[in-house]
Amino acid sequence: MREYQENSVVQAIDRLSDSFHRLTLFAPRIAAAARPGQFVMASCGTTLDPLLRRPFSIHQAFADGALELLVKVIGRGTSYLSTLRPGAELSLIGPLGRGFHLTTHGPVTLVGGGIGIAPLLFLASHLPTDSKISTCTVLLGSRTNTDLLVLTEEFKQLGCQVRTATDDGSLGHHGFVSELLPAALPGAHMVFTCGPHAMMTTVARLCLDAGIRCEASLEAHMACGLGACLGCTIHGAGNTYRHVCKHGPVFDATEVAWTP
Amino acid sequence: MREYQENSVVQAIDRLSDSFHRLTLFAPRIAAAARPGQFVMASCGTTLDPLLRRPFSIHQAFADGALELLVKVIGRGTSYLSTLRPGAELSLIGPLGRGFHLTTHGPVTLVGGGIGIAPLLFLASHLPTDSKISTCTVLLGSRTNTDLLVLTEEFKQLGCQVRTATDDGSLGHHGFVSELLPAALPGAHMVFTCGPHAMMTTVARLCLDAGIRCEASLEAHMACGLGACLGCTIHGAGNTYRHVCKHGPVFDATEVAWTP
Amino acid sequence: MDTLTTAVPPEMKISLGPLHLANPVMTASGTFGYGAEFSNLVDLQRLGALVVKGISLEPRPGNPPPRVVETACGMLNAIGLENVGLDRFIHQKMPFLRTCGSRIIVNILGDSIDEYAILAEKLTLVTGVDGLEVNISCPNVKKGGVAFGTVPEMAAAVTRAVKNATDLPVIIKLSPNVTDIAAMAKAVDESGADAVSLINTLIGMAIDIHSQKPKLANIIGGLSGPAIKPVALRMVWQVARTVSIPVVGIGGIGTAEDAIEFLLAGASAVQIGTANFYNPAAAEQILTGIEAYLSRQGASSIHDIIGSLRTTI
Amino acid sequence: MDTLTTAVPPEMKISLGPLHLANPVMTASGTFGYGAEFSNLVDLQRLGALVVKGISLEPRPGNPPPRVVETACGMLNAIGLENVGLDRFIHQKMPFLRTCGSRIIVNILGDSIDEYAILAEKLTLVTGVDGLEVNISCPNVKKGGVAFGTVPEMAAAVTRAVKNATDLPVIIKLSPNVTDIAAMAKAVDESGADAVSLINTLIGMAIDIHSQKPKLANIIGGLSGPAIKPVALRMVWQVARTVSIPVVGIGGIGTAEDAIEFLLAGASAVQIGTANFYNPAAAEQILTGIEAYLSRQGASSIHDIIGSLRTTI
Ligand SMILES: Cc1cc2nc3c(=O)[nH]c(=O)nc-3n(C[C@H](O)[C@H](O)[C@H](O)COP(=O)(O)OP(=O)(O)OC[C@H]3O[C@@H](n4cnc5c(N)ncnc54)[C@H](O)[C@@H]3O)c2cc1C
Ligand SMILES: Cc1cc2nc3c(=O)[nH]c(=O)nc-3n(C[C@H](O)[C@H](O)[C@H](O)COP(=O)(O)OP(=O)(O)OC[C@H]3O[C@@H](n4cnc5c(N)ncnc54)[C@H](O)[C@@H]3O)c2cc1C
Ligand SMILES: Cc1cc2nc3c(=O)[nH]c(=O)nc-3n(C[C@H](O)[C@H](O)[C@H](O)COP(=O)(O)O)c2cc1C
Ligand SMILES: Cc1cc2nc3c(=O)[nH]c(=O)nc-3n(C[C@H](O)[C@H](O)[C@H](O)COP(=O)(O)O)c2cc1C
Ligand code: FES
Ligand code: FES
Repeated sequence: MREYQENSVVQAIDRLSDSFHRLTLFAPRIAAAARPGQFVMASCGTTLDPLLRRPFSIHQAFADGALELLVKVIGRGTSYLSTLRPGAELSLIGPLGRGFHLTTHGPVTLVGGGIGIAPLLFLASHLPTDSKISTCTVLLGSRTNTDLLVLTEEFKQLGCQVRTATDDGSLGHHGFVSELLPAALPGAHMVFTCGPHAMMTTVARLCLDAGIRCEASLEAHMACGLGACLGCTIHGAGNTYRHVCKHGPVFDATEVAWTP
Repeated sequence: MREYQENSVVQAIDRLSDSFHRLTLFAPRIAAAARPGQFVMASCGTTLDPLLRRPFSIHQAFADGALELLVKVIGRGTSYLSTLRPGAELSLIGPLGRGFHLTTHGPVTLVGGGIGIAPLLFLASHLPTDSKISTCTVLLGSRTNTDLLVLTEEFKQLGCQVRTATDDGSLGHHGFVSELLPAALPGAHMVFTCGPHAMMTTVARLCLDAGIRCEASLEAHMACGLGACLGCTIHGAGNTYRHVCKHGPVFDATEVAWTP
Repeated sequence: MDTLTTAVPPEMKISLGPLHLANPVMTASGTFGYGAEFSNLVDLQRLGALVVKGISLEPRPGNPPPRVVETACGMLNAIGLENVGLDRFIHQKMPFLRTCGSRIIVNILGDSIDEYAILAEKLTLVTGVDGLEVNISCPNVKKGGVAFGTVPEMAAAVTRAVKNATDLPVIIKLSPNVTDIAAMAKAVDESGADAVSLINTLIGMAIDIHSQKPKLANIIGGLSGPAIKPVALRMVWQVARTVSIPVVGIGGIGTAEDAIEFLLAGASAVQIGTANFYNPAAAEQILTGIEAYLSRQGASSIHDIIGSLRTTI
Repeated sequence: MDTLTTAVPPEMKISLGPLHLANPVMTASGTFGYGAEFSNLVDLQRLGALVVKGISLEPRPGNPPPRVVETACGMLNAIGLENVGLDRFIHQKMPFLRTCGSRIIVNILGDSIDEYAILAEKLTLVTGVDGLEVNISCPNVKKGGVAFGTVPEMAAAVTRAVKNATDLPVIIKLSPNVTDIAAMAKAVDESGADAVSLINTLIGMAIDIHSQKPKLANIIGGLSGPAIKPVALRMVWQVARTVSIPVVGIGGIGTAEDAIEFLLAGASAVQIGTANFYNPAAAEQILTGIEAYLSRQGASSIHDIIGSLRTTI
């Protein structure tokens, strides 16, 4: 496990929808070391304001050194990223944190909500081949259909079965993506989830109740991403604090206190 | 005298030399009100760092709303300006300060050193016509020839007689531009100067000794440019403080304490 | 929230004791000159109040240059309290200020308690002066200011002297360069101040590594701007919990969001300082932004958010 | 200056009393974990010293989240001094630290003078510990810390207790949240400290205007980063003129230029804090940059610039 501070170069930026941009970066050292569920800390500017790096899940990493991030614009740092043009430099630190466990044998279900879909594509393309890709079910939820269209195709190309839900009913199920899970649970050996905390809470509860192992990728505000500042705390099971950047971002659902 | 806070739009940016960039902005309200020797305060970034605006002399202003700045890259703010592309917005406040007096009748001499040449082109193109443009002599000095070539031509096109000096002797006189002044003084009714403080000190002294009226455009670090912060102080004659943004930037040479 | 609520604009009036303002957005002393400097860029009538550059009995030349330097998200100034002095202020600056349509608060400073009292007394007679803000905190002048602002007893003494000398509303402006800001505010409250304003600048320094000299001729100066906002907000919150008089929040406010943070922390009004330099439109934008926020929150009055920070402490 | 000067690298060794460092660039407590966190990104051997996260006698869980928030050119933290406690520090963290090739300074904190003394005594016996830095200033824990760092007599008492308990070099780390930093430093100097380091964080606050709650669960937190550099530099300059012991400058240092400002102001060494977060390469870049500056200045030793600020005061 090695981390790198690498000046990546923007190769492409694609506006997938109003909200989502996909950045393709050339970051060979990080791309080579990256594993699904890990993240990078990106410098979102060239001045001291904003000061801190922002965490982004690794959306894809390729052998040719390309590293992809899926970015949803929500504030100053993400706006800056959405304005980058090919050729621009972007300083990254990564790959960071503990990723998903890829050791499962048997059908898996991926549940992604909104920008939480980002790490799931990298995961879907690295599931162990002996778990048979055809037994990967992906449940994707978002606000509206435009956010999902491109991504749905990409999961399908990996051989996953995709079901969708949208808040406005414009694609698939009209409602929360977690409402699709009960039907997808029977037979699943493991569930991986990333998305809004409330969604993951529902997913985790359904899995725990059904006795199915579940891993969730959590978020917290981070200063360092390296385990040094102790800033990225969440409430862990058993009245403990866990640090998202080091103990996570991927936690076994049993490690998290889902109800504070 | 009105000032405006105007979101100008970059129309063109020309790299005149390694050091000098010319920004052509669309800023119709400021351009219409601008007079030679006045300046603008420009926001050099889109975040809170750098925080303060930077002062720039108005290099040219045209009836079609175009406003030109000549920018020498020396730090973060000016670097930012040099990276602007057509279409970008640049917030300006201006026109500010007290410009040159254009009431002279008779031959004038302009002495510009380095980036101090910036306000002199606007001045040269607005000298009263009854002073006969053919009697405008311009002495230009810079580090090396490349900084001067374009500008020399533009002054010539206005009908000025141009003499040059370079530190490295690559164009015209090998040495300080102020060394060209003694030969140009006889017959001059007025001298206008802008450039490094040491150069202007020499120019002012030569003029004062010869009894020729001289106006100099001074620099000081500024927070507001509006006369409000009282930060842009220089030592004035008679043990006073003067504020560059309000009493200047153009001062009569007799108003300034040239030897603090 | 998203329903078509009534178009009645929220109530923006606030009071600092006997001083009634149309809205809580003021401009801070030393950052807005004597008002005229901004008259082309700002609609002065929209300001809740305009606080003028600090005035002393006699004119002051101020410090030698350089006087200002930029820092990370902030600036240092060592103006040295340059000002035209009381007489020229009254005769040269008040005529414009009387016509500008905003409440006028005169910021005063002195080297002795007597000087503060005389300034207060004389300004009471000047038509158009709506209140006084007493600067006991300026770090730039070697004698005077500093001591008053860092010792509760001395701050109390100035407050009493000024209050005795005037029937104008009196705001005491506190220095942040103290161990216990609440103790300072309490002393001033108990001595009869009508309101407190805070913070003045933090004392800072910058060095030019090429010349190996301080960047300010005065060596040290006052730090202002967004950099100091977290410290200012913390102090305003501490003071608002301590005193019974209204609090005016100052320090790094550049946007409506910033201003609302101070209001939630307990400030009844805010002052915009350094932001006037980098964005003269700031004060007006902040006023508009607060109104929009209140409407979005479904609040009918600015008082609905003053001090309404939700904490368990 | 521009001539081909000798290629002899400048002398970078400095001493903090009995503690000798290969160079003046240290990493600040709480911003560099226990060293291992940065071992892939930083050549730890190049550090003058590595100061570990503050250690208490017993492990501490720290504050509830959220614990960090970004501010203009800075950040607030309310970690609440989470740490593994003395025993786990010795057994789990020291083995790596002993091998990392850098001087190790252990930052300690306690709720009582006794606790400081016990920590000092126990750490004296631990192989590989080169010095102690005593945090008397952390603003995050309700009891303990704060008072020690704001009252000269209490700071003096802690200093004496720690000095009596150890023969390791002792650095006392000062809080900036005081009226008179020089008085604090003087008290600590006179009580036998080998060096002082400053500044710890300024107390600040931030509010989320949408939820109307503080952005930190602890409400207030410590402000660090470039925003505070001017205040830190001013305090270092004041302290260096006051005390006879070496001063370690801390606060907003992110570049070699920043570090050189502190050295010119009188610091014998510097600590890099928040910059490690946004640029892990900072400490190494700063070291290289100081060396280059010395060469450009034609200086043969770091001591040629320490305290060499040119002022007329
Ligand atoms: C492990 C991890 C992986 C993530 N992966 C992705 C991803 O693949 N794509 C994506 O678009 N977003 C992702 N996020 C969220 C992303 O980090 C935030 O959207 C981003 O930091 C917002 O920055 P901003 O400057 O645009 O917003 P602002 O609100 O202006 O940011 C202010 C501060 O809050 C922090 N912050 C705000 N929202 C979040 C958040 N949700 N999580 C953590 N910090 C936050 C910022 O980092 C910054 O320090 C991830 C977060 C974590 C913790
Ligand atoms: C009235 C006036 C007119 C000017 N006209 C021009 C012009 O036409 N073209 C041009 O290229 N430059 C001009 N300058 C100088 C220009 O303002 C500075 O070069 C610029 O501010 C440097 O900013 P920076 O961020 O690149 O440098 P930095 O050194 O990073 O700036 C740091 C701070 O110092 C200030 N500063 C640095 N140098 C100067 C300086 N020489 N004068 C004033 N403030 C300074 C900056 O404004 C900023 O606040 C003028 C200055 C004045 C006062
Ligand atoms: C250039 C300048 C001059 C100032 N002059 C005064 C003054 O005369 N009297 C005073 O009480 N405060 C003065 N201040 C302090 C401001 O009023 C304000 O308290 C401080 O700048 C913090 O607010 P800000 O961060 O919004 O600027 C001055 C500040 C600046 C930047
Ligand atoms: C996240 C964080 C944790 C910190 N923890 C400690 C600590 O445990 N002990 C201590 O003495 N200082 C601690 N500090 C203060 C720093 O060591 C340093 O004094 C301060 O951050 C100012 O320096 P900077 O601006 O370079 O960060 C901490 C700072 C931060 C940002
Ligand atoms: S972000 Fe610093 S410890 Fe996790
Ligand atoms: S720059 Fe503010 S008064 Fe001149």
